[in-house]
This record gives sequence, structure tokens and C-alpha cells, in this order.
Amino acid sequence: MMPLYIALAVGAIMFGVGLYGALSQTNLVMIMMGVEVMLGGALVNLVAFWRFLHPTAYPGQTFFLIIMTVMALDMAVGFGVGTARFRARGSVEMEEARELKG
Amino acid sequence: MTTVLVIVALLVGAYLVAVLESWTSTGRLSFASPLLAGLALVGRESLVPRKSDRIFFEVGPVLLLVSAVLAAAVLPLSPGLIITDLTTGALFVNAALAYVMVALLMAGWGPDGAYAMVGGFRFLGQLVGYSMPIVMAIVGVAMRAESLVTTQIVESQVTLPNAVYQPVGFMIFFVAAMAVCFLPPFDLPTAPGELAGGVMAEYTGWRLAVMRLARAVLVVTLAASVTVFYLGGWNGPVLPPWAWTAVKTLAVAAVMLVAGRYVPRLREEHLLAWYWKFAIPLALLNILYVGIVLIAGSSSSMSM
Amino acid sequence: MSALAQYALLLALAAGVVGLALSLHGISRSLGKPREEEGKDVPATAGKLHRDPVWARYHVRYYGYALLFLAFDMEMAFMYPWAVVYKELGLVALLDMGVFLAILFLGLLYGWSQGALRRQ
Amino acid sequence: MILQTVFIGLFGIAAIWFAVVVFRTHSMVRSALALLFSQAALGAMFLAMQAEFLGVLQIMMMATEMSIMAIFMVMFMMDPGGLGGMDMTHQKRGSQAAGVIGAFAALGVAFLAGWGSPAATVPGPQEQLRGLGLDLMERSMLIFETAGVTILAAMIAATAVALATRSATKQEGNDE
Repeated sequence: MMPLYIALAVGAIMFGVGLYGALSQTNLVMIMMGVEVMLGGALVNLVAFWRFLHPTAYPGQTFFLIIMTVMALDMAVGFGVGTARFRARGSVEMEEARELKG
Repeated sequence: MTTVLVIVALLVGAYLVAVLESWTSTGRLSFASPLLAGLALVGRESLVPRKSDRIFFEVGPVLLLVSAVLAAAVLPLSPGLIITDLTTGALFVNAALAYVMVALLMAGWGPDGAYAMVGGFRFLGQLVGYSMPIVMAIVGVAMRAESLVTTQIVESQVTLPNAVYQPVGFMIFFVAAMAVCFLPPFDLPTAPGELAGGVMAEYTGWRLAVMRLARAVLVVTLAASVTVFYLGGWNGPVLPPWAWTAVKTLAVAAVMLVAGRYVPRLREEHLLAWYWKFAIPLALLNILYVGIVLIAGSSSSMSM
Repeated sequence: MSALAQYALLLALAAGVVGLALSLHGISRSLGKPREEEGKDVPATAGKLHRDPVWARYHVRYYGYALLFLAFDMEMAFMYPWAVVYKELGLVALLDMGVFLAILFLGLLYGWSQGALRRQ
Repeated sequence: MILQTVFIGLFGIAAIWFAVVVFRTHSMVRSALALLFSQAALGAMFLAMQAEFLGVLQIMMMATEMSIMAIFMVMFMMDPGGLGGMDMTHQKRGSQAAGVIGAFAALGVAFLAGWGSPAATVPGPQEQLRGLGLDLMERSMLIFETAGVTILAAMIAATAVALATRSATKQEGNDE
């Protein structure tokens, strides 16, 4: 029982750290790092649930691969947007991105 | 016990590679020079550049050595003579070699020197090029062996080595392997004569000794992986299995080192364009070819 | 050998290599410290001593490749388990992966046509 | 079993520590590589949890992805070495509160929910890899192909947004 709780606790704290980072940083890349840390916490939880609760159910591992794909894709699209913004404004500070507000 | 044997073999291989490398640059075959050079480097002073990122500067060379040794840990010398027979061996080789890039990026950023930094970022560009073809070539090998275990990959080549079975994959893997250990036609991160040593420019003394040792071990590791994945590993007549692996590995390493003398260094954008426009489509075609051959082989054996 | 013992062995190997580096450091240190001299620890640059940090904005010129690589890279994650069961499944596996790779290759072709595959 | 618990705990602490370092250092390349080591520590944790393929995959993928993050960081920032010590945070108090609340909510769910008894044994790594392959090819086939389409969409979106079209670059060239 112990290892499951340790892994879940690590996932929860990673999620908290990532949330703090994503909210407090002003730079686009740093915000994305926060999102990556949060998704890392989700990955820990996925593996822990697969290992300790349903070790013979392989869709759990498939789901892990999908989350990993999401991590890579959000970086690719995020850097695309960042590059476009950097070309137009010369900076990726999100506090200056007023026109993105509704 | 096997661990010690494999590590001794690795060190002897690295020593022979260092002898060969000094031969390619000086033209003299001197068996004492690597040892003397290593001793002299340890005795010399090792400077730390001012205002450097100390952590990166210290960790870079050590991480390079760690990743080279860990990649070698899953490659078999003969049946049973292997440090760990991991189930995902072929993937683990890739994972360990990815940290070669991390190490060089750290070593490049750390000293706060212009040449080193350019060298580090160039190697990252090189990785963006070689990493996809190398993985796709290994997938072709794994398809034939139905496994990622390196010993099973060797056993699948008893009848016919992969170099003959999938020559396209072999060529792609060989070229990419030379890019991983930054040997001369692909030595963008160090580039003597242009970047003044690149990532190695700021290292002196024992740190340079660690870096040189790591480079030599890396060449042995890559040569061994070419042997295991494509040249049939320990399979061969007459000689004992370990001797076959050793001979093949040294031959591959020699070819890798000598090739650099005859091919000019490529520019980064030409290298990237070559990998993405030519090698990746070719590697995909190689996978398709292996797939069709495997299906054709299995259906013909069923009908017989 | 169980799987966990193998990972422990790999960890021990990494620790051993770090230990080797540390002992080299110790040997080198016991032979004496480098003498402090003016300008000795300045990083190499062409022609003149460079005293300012070089950690400024530096453009690597392969951003297009890097963006495509980030996405294309993920295909490996699906390819390895597929390669292991390929022989068992036969034609179905070939068609499945063929469709998947054809889709990804479209992305590569799109990037190529838009000029991602050149020096930025 | 005890050793497994110890390793999960150690690598978990390492992952959290590196994740904190990401947001505490001023140097951009340092924070990108700290994120890499945080994710690699997670990968080692997966190895300790006997998910061999997933662990090795995590260790491999994150190396390239986070390093590419470093080059974009260097491209976007005036001062990637963090020598100026510029503060790049805002709404610090609120984010700290949100982070703590988020972590405690997740912790509460983790510890209060009844998860049932944990499984003692797992299939061997070889079996896992085969099972994952069969699952991808049979039951989760559609999910797998959807992932392919998603990757295609992301590739097109990233290139289309990031790269100036050829005609636009030509015009720029004429202006200069």
C-alpha cells in the first residue's frame, strides 16, 4: 500500500509546483514549463494506478503514451505561437499580450 | 564478474581506438601515446573559466562518460557476457545516447565561452538530424528479431546478418552512428581548425582527460552497437564468440575513424537537409521493405 | 536476474563512473593547485580577450527542423511496441502503421513545402 | 519490496526538487535542464515501479524535448544566462496559494479515496511490451490513429504559425 501513496503524493506535489509555476511566470516558455511539470505529475499518477491497481490492463499504458504525445505537441504548438509573437513584437512576455484578452 | 570483464574489454577497446585516432592524425602507430597523454593531462592544472556556470561545467564531461558506459552496458560481447540483458535494450541504447547531447550542451554552455557555446548548440542541431533515422533503422532490426533484447537481436541474425538483409538500414545507421560520436565528417561540435576545439576548448587537465576517455568509449560503444544490430554480433565460424564481437567492433571503429580522413566536414544546414529530405524517407522505406519481406517470408513458409 | 536488480546494477555502474571522475579529481588536486595568474582563466576567443559573458541571445538557425522534430519524434513511442508484435500480426500491423506513418509523412511534406526544412 | 519503496521515494523527492529549481533559478538554460532532470527522475521512478518500457521512453524523449526548449528559450530572451537577475514573475502570492491548494486537493483525493488492495505482482517487461503492442494494434487502434492525426495537426499548426511564408520572406529580403 505504501508505494502507491508515495507515488500519488509525488504526483500531487508535482501538480502543485507546476500550477504555481504556470500562474506566476510571465514568460511564455516558463509557463509551458509549468504545464510540463503538471503533466509530469499526471504521468506519475497514471503509472502508479497502472502498476498498483490494474497491472494487466494495457490501455493504461496506451493512455500514458497519449499524454506524452500531448506534452510534445503542446510544446511544438506553443513554440510555434511564441516564434510568431517574437517575430512580431520581439518578446514573449505574457503581460504585454493585451490583444489576446477578449 | 561479467561486469568487470565487460568493463575491462571496454577500456581496452577505448585504448585501441585512441591509438588508432592518434594514428589518423600523426601517421605513426605509437602504442604508448594515449597512456602518456592521459597521465600528462591528469598531472597538468585544470582551469575553471571565470564567471562560468560551475555546475554545468563540472557535470558535462562526467555525464558524457556515464551515458557512453551505460549504453555499452546492454550490448553483448558473447552469450552471457553482458552486464544487463534489459528487455528494452535497443531502446535503452538510444535513451543513454540521447544524454550525449545533453552532456555536450552542458559542456558548451558551462564555460561561458563563445566557441564552446556554438559547438554545444551545433551538436543539438546534429541530434535533431540523426535521431530520427537512427531510431527508424533500429525499428527495422527489432521487427526482424521480434524483440528489443540485444541478445535476441544477435540470435535473429544467425542465418543472415542484418547488413545484408536490410542494407539501406545498415548504411543509415552507420552514418548516424558516426554523427553520434562526432567523428570527423560530422565533428561540428568540436571542429578543430574552425571552432578551436568547440566544446572541448575550455577543458584542461583531468577534465579534458575524462572528456577524451568518454569520446573513445563512445566510439567503441557505437561500433559495438553497429556490430550487434547489423553485423551479427558474436556469430561466426572457428573463432570463439567474444573474439568475433571484438574483431568486428574494432574493424567498424577503424572504418569510422579512417572515413574522416577522406570526407570533408559538412556544414550544419547541409547535414540537416540531407537527414530530413533523404535519410528519413529512406528509413521509412526500409521499414516498409522489411515489413513486406517478413510477411512474404512467413506466408511462403506457411504454404510449404 | 530480476528486472529491479538490473536497474540497480545500472545505477551502480553510473555511480562507479562518477566515482572514477571524482578520484581523478582527487589525484589531480593532490598534485597541486593551479597558480593564480592574470587572464589565465578567460575563455578562448579569436584575437582578443573576451571579458563580457557570451550568454546573450544566440540564434541557432534550425528552428523549423526543431519544431517539426518535436512533433515527429513522438512516432517512435508507438513504433517500438509495434515492431515487437509485428511478425505475430502480419498484414494488419503493416497497414495500421502504414496509415499512421503516411499521416505523419504528410506533415513532413507540408513543412517541407512551407520552407521549414531550410536555414531560418 | 522495501527497496522498491525507498527508490520510489528517493526519485520522487529528486523529481520534486528539480521541479522547484526550474522556477527558482534565473538562468534559462539551467531551468530547462532542471526540468529535464525532473522528468528523467520521474522516468527512473517508473523503472522502480516496474514499467520498464514507459520509464526508458520517458528518459529518452524528455532529453531531446527539454533541450529543444532550451534553444527556444535562448532565442526568445535577451538575457538567457540570467546575469541581470531580472524578476520574471507576477501575482506571486496568488499563484503560491493556488499551487498549495491544488496540491492539497490532489493529496486529499489521493489519500481519502479507497483504492482497494494493490496488486502484488506485475507481468514481466517482455510481456508488458507485447501486451502494449497488441493493445495498440487491436483494442486501441482507433486511439492510436487519432494520435497520428493529432500529431499531423500540431505539425501543420506549428509550421504555419511560426514560419513566415516564402513570399513574405522574399518581400522582407527586398526591403533590406
